[in-house]
Amino acid sequence: MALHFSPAVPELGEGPRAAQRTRSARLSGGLTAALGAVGLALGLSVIFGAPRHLQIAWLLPLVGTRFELDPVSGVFIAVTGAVSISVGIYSVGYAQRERWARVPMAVLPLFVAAMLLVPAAGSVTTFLLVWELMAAASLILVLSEHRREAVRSAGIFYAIMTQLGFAMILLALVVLSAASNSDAFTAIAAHAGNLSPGTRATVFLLTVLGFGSKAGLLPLHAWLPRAHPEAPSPVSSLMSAAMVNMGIYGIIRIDLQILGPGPRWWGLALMILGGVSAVFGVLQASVATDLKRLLAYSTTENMGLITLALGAAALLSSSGAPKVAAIALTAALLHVLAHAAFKTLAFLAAGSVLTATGLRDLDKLGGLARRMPVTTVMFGIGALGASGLPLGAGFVSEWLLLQSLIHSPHDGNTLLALAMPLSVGAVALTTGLGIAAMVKAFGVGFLARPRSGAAENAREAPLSMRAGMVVAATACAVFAIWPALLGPALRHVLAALSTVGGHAAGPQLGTYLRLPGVAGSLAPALLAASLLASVLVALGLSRWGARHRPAPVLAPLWASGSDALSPRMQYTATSFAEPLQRVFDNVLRPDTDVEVTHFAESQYLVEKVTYRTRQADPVEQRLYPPVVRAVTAMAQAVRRAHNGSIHLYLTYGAIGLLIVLLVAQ
Amino acid sequence: MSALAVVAAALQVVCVLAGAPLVVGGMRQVRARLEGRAGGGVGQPWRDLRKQLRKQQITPRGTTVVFAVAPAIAAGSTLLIAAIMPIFALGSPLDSTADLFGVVGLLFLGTVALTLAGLDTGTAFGGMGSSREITIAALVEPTILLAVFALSIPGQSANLAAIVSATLHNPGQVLSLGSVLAFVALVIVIIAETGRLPVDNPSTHLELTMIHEAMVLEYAGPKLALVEWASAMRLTVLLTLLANLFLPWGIAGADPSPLAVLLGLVAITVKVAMLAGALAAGEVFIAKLRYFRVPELLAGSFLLALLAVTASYFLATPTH
Amino acid sequence: MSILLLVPILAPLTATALAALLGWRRLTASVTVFAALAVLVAGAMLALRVESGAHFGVGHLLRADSLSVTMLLVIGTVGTLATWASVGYIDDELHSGHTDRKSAHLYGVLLPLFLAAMALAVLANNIGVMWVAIEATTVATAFLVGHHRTRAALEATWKYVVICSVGIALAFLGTVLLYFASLHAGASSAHALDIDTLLNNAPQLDPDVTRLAAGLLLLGYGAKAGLVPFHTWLADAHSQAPAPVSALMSGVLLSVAFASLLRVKSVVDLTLGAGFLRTGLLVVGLLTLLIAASLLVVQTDFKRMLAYSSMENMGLVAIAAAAGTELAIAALLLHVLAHGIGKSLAFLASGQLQAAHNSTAISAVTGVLTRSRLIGVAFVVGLAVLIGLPPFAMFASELSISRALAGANLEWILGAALVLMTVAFSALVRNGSRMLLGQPAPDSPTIPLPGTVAAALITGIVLSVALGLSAGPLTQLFQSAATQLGASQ
Amino acid sequence: MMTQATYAGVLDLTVGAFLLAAVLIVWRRELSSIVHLLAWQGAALAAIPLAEGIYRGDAGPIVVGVVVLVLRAGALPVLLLQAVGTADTERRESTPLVNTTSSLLITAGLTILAYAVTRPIIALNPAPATRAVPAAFAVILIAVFVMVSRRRALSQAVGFLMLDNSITATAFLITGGVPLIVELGASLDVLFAVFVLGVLTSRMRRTFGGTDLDQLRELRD
Repeated sequence: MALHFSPAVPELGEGPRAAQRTRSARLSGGLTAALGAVGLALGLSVIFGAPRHLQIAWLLPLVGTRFELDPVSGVFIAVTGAVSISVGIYSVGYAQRERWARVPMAVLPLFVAAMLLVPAAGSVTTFLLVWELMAAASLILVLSEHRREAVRSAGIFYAIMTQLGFAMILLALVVLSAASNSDAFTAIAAHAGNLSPGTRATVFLLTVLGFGSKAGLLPLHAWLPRAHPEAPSPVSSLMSAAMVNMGIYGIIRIDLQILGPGPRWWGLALMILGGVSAVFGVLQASVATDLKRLLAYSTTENMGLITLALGAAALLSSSGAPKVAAIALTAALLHVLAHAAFKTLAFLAAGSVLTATGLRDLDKLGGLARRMPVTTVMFGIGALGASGLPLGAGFVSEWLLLQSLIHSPHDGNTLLALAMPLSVGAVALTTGLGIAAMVKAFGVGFLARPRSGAAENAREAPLSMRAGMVVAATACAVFAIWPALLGPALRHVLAALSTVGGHAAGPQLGTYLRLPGVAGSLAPALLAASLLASVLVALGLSRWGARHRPAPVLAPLWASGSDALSPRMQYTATSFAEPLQRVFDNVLRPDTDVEVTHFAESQYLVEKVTYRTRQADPVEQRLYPPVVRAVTAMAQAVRRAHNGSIHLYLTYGAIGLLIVLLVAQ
Repeated sequence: MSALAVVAAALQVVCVLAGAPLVVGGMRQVRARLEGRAGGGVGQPWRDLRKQLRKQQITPRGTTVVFAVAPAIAAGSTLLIAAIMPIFALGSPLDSTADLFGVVGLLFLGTVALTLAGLDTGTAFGGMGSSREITIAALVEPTILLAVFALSIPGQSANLAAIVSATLHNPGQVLSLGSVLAFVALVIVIIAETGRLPVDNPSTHLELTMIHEAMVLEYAGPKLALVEWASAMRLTVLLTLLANLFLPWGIAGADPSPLAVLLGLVAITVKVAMLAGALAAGEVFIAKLRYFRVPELLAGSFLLALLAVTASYFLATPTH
Repeated sequence: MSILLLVPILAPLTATALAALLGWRRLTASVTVFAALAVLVAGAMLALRVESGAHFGVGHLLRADSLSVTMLLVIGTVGTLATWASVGYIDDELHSGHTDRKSAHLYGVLLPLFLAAMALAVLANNIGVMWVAIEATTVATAFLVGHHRTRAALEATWKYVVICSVGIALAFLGTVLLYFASLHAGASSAHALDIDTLLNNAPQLDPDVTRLAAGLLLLGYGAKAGLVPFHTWLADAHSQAPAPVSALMSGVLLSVAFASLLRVKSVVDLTLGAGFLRTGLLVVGLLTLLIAASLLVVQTDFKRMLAYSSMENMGLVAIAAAAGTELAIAALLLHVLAHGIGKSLAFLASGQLQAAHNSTAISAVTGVLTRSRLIGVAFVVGLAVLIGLPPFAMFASELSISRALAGANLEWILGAALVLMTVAFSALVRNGSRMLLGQPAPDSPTIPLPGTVAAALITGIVLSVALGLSAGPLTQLFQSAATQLGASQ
Repeated sequence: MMTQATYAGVLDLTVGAFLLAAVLIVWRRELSSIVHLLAWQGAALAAIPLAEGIYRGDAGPIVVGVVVLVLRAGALPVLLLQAVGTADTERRESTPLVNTTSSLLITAGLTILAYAVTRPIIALNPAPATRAVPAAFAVILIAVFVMVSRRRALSQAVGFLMLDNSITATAFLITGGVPLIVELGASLDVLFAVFVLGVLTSRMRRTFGGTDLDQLRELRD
């Protein structure tokens, strides 16, 4: 897939407009970052302080609004705030470089504000209001470059799917609110126990589908790998690192906290949904060649892991293992935070690459390490986090998840005996393929030699963009090395989630992460330090005998026997992922066609072989067209019934009249 | 944690450093003999290392710092594993910094460093090797983690010392169904991870069949020495791990006496020698699999590991 | 008090008389705007007084209560926007030769007459008079729909007049039957059709005759409100009428007709219980939604698209009326007001697009946001209102309708309605984005924007946002209307 | 003046004529004769309040009857006759959508249906006038049928007027007529509606060169 964006055409009268744009960009970015800071502070103050609430009766006709903050809201507000700080700083430079119009600049802080309000909503109606505001703001931002056809189609796709998800959530929540005869979450939670099992199950299924769609979980995920790549990169960061979390928040708040504790199949359903999404997402990521699409699928993957962890927490909690459930819950929360950090960073770095080269296609990138060293390091840190390796931001949470899975009670329970090993397998496959995907993104995209002129001429991002990335990178480092910093906050949040084991003693996040009830520990900081030491030892070992060596020299690489090494000889992202694509052929089902052109003289001589492969989303291809076909068929049938004949129209009226006369007897 | 435990841990690292080339040498020697060749002797890898360490340092043009430090990361992560895991003694001061999951993570960190280096060269071979290596690594991961799961069940922990002492306290479980299945799965995994037959042939340099060697093709001199050393250490460490997880006898306790440490050293040497010999002997009789048949092998090992876990689940005594 | 009740009818009639005498001029057009404004002001002043109960005027012929005042506000607001925009719209048409002085003259006469008829329809205390007023709107708008003397406009007018008249004739039959029942319940013949008499006598009405009457009234007023089965005129008429007229028809006339149905419903429910009309409204509402959503999907004409969106919303309003709780009725009224303003925005903007392109094909229009910021934004805001996005009021009303439906144990209906509304949403978004976003086609004409149209658009945008944030004192009005309509708690 | 039996007889006669006119309209194809039949139907309609007025000795219904006579038997048919075209093809309903035999059978069916659906009305007040209401109801259904099945614009206008006549007849029969203000308003509306239809018919003839409603199929989705 070739994606080449021509840099914006220089405009006439550049001077005053550029100055104006600089001012607007500073205002917009500054406001975004300031809102983020407020959110972070507010979130932390709620986590550690008393719950707050606020009611505004006049806002929103007939309904009014109600906000309530508890530690669970706090953690999601804080993480959104933190992401926004980084993105806000970054967007100052980005907006100038990409010549943003005023609309996206104005909407960016609004989007952040809406996202900060979602976890603060204290009633069904308020929640739906801010939820939809968030969706609308993000839609406007996705459409910022609406002059490109791809952006438009992604935007429409996004709008429709997000509305579908919204409809599901709306239905579920109003049914819930009607059944408990109340609008406020607290009151609903108090009544939730009295609901009929059928209502609870319906609400659970609808909300999981709806929230899952926002979080990019299967089967309603298809908007995510379209919209996230097409949005401007700061927006992609906000969407992929902060907005998807709102789906998770919804599942936690509605399904686990208000409706919970549910029957055991709820936990199992979440685990299956999460596991399938994780594996599917990572498979797609590992064969993707569009850098931002790869990151978007990685979001599906990570949200899948988080959902799996939540499901495990619910299942374990209902299986009488609250302590292990608390580990799973901690894993889920920590992974939300870690994912926010590394995904922000990765998308911001991808954005730097995009502004510098106009490219997202990994097959055309390469060689950026020398040209954009800071961005490269930043992407590296992000990718390390995403791959779940030690020293990466995602390692600790995945470790906790695995610990919770292997420590489920062994009481001969068939459900657990099957669910847990399969989940470990899913998590492991996800991690393995995730590593492959990130190695591809970093290795093909940033290392080696440039595969196109645009990549050749890349230059480093401006200061504000680098600064924004550094903020996110710092967060990544904290998650990777000193997660103990988050210990107290997570303890408070856990305590608020008693329905999924939060009341039990959770894992202690200190220098050593210790797990209650089971022997198992990890010391990320010590691990990092000792790894550094041992790498130094290894480097020292390679100095052995250095005195006897001749002076080091530079040498050309081996060009497989030809004269000079051309960039075209390199492995591309497509070829890098080809083995995986072949292994998972049955799942991925790529469209491949090989076209062989023979010489006119002889059909034994081949003039040209064209090989084309395109990786579409198989779930989308199977699931969505029938729906679209059904709707279209219905529409066509109705259309045929409205053929313009006044006689036919009057006949409808006459039939209506007859029906009324007969029914009204 | 006693002073001696610290010493023992340091000694473990030194022994792995020194012993790894010997393990590789030993395996080559066994193979050579079985194939009717004289062989270069057990010390040949050491001699190769010394030779390469004295050669000129050659940096391929256009490579970055990734290419330069990757061998050190590969070697360093393996060294760290050697320091963490119980080789002669249980009480490594680093034992609680990382459990078996952490160890697996460290192993992968080394793999990733080298695959990135392979891509960094920007040559056809580098990319090809990296692509193949990372594909196998990705497919190996589920088996490893499930095997870890299976191993962690008896001791209720994934910490290495805990697993080993659980086996010491309850020797019978080594022969349990779960344990045996996990053993086989882990053997396959180790073969795949260390690039042995039938997954990869460490002695081939044919372009169509190379995996690991293609990836590190551009290394020369001291850096190549480090790469080879690292891969030898990796093999050694994994064999040691296998030995101690399933046959921990002879290992010193958490608070060992010098004699116990010495005994542990002897025991592990014997165990690793036996395992390495068996592996080498086995390699004589098998040919390399086609690359795209490897996933079948790995799927099989995954199944074994899964069965190992479920078997342990149903057979383990309830603890709650 | 009586004067205040007469103002909404007499002010537009004065404008009609003036326009008949003087023809189309700035002056007469402006007087019409002020007449519409007078409707709004009178509505607002009445609103302050109806809190304590209904007020009557002209020998109990006219009635001001919360419902009529609410509808007066809708008529006044949208009427002001539409008549204001008309000034520039017709001037522009005269200028560009799209119409002649004679047609403009007729337009100037009929537009305020239309307003007066609607005002009478909502103020009538006698449901017979109410029917007369509703039928009068058909007569008044016939030539407005046919303002552009094209084949299509003629076709639309014919269908409009014939289908609507047949439908509304059935409502007359229903009214006659209700009169019959009321007489037999002991009412005097002079007052037997008065709303308050009917409400008082409702329990004594003969249920069998009332059932027949209710069914016919549902069909008849439903025809005028764009509900199945007499919905077929709507898209044709709304798409062919000049934009300000479309705005009034789509934004006000439909809801005025529906308000008449609500009046009748409050009586019938007392006689038959809520179940009978609830079933009818649900069937009719869902079918209307289904047809509107389907035809939106295959739509290629932007004015028809807006017309079907009106049908969609009337379907939803019918469903809300079926729920019948206080929340549902209040939400319904908010919905009607918000829809009126939003639909006016969309229609007025589309009128300018039509004037520029001389076509209403969606494919003909590209890149509007780039070409004209105000038209583009007005269209976007209009669409956002119509698809129920916050911060616009239809979000709140749809949310409240959903809650009311769930509260009335109509979850399945709500589910079906949500599915259909999502289909409609997708169609509107897809078609809207085709016109609004992207790079304009190279030969795109400039979009004319007369000053008064711009002013109306800006006012409409401001009103939409304000109403979306808070309904302020209107909330009280909606709720008292709901209580007064006998909504169950 | 008039005995109850005579009144009932007169009522039956007029309502019978009313229904007969409707059936004949279904049968005939000549547009001008259809309009003439409509005028006769209007006269029959006017006879209902006239008879009632004479029977009760009440001037009110007689006035109403005279107004109805002028409007429905005079003004409206004249208005419609203006709109009958001059061209040969325009003067006949040449190819209705349903042929005459079927039309008449359907008319019979609709009449029976009318008897079935009007039972509640008769049950409420079994007076002689109310007993005649099924005939009026039958005309309602027949009128709708005419509008559905006729292709000429004028035929549809006639159908519409017939519908209106029959509703008015129902009103007269069951309630002695709606309140005056409503009646006046309704009549005015009908007058204007027919005027509008007349104007539209002539515009149609100008624009389309004919009044075949099948030409009106441009507006659709």
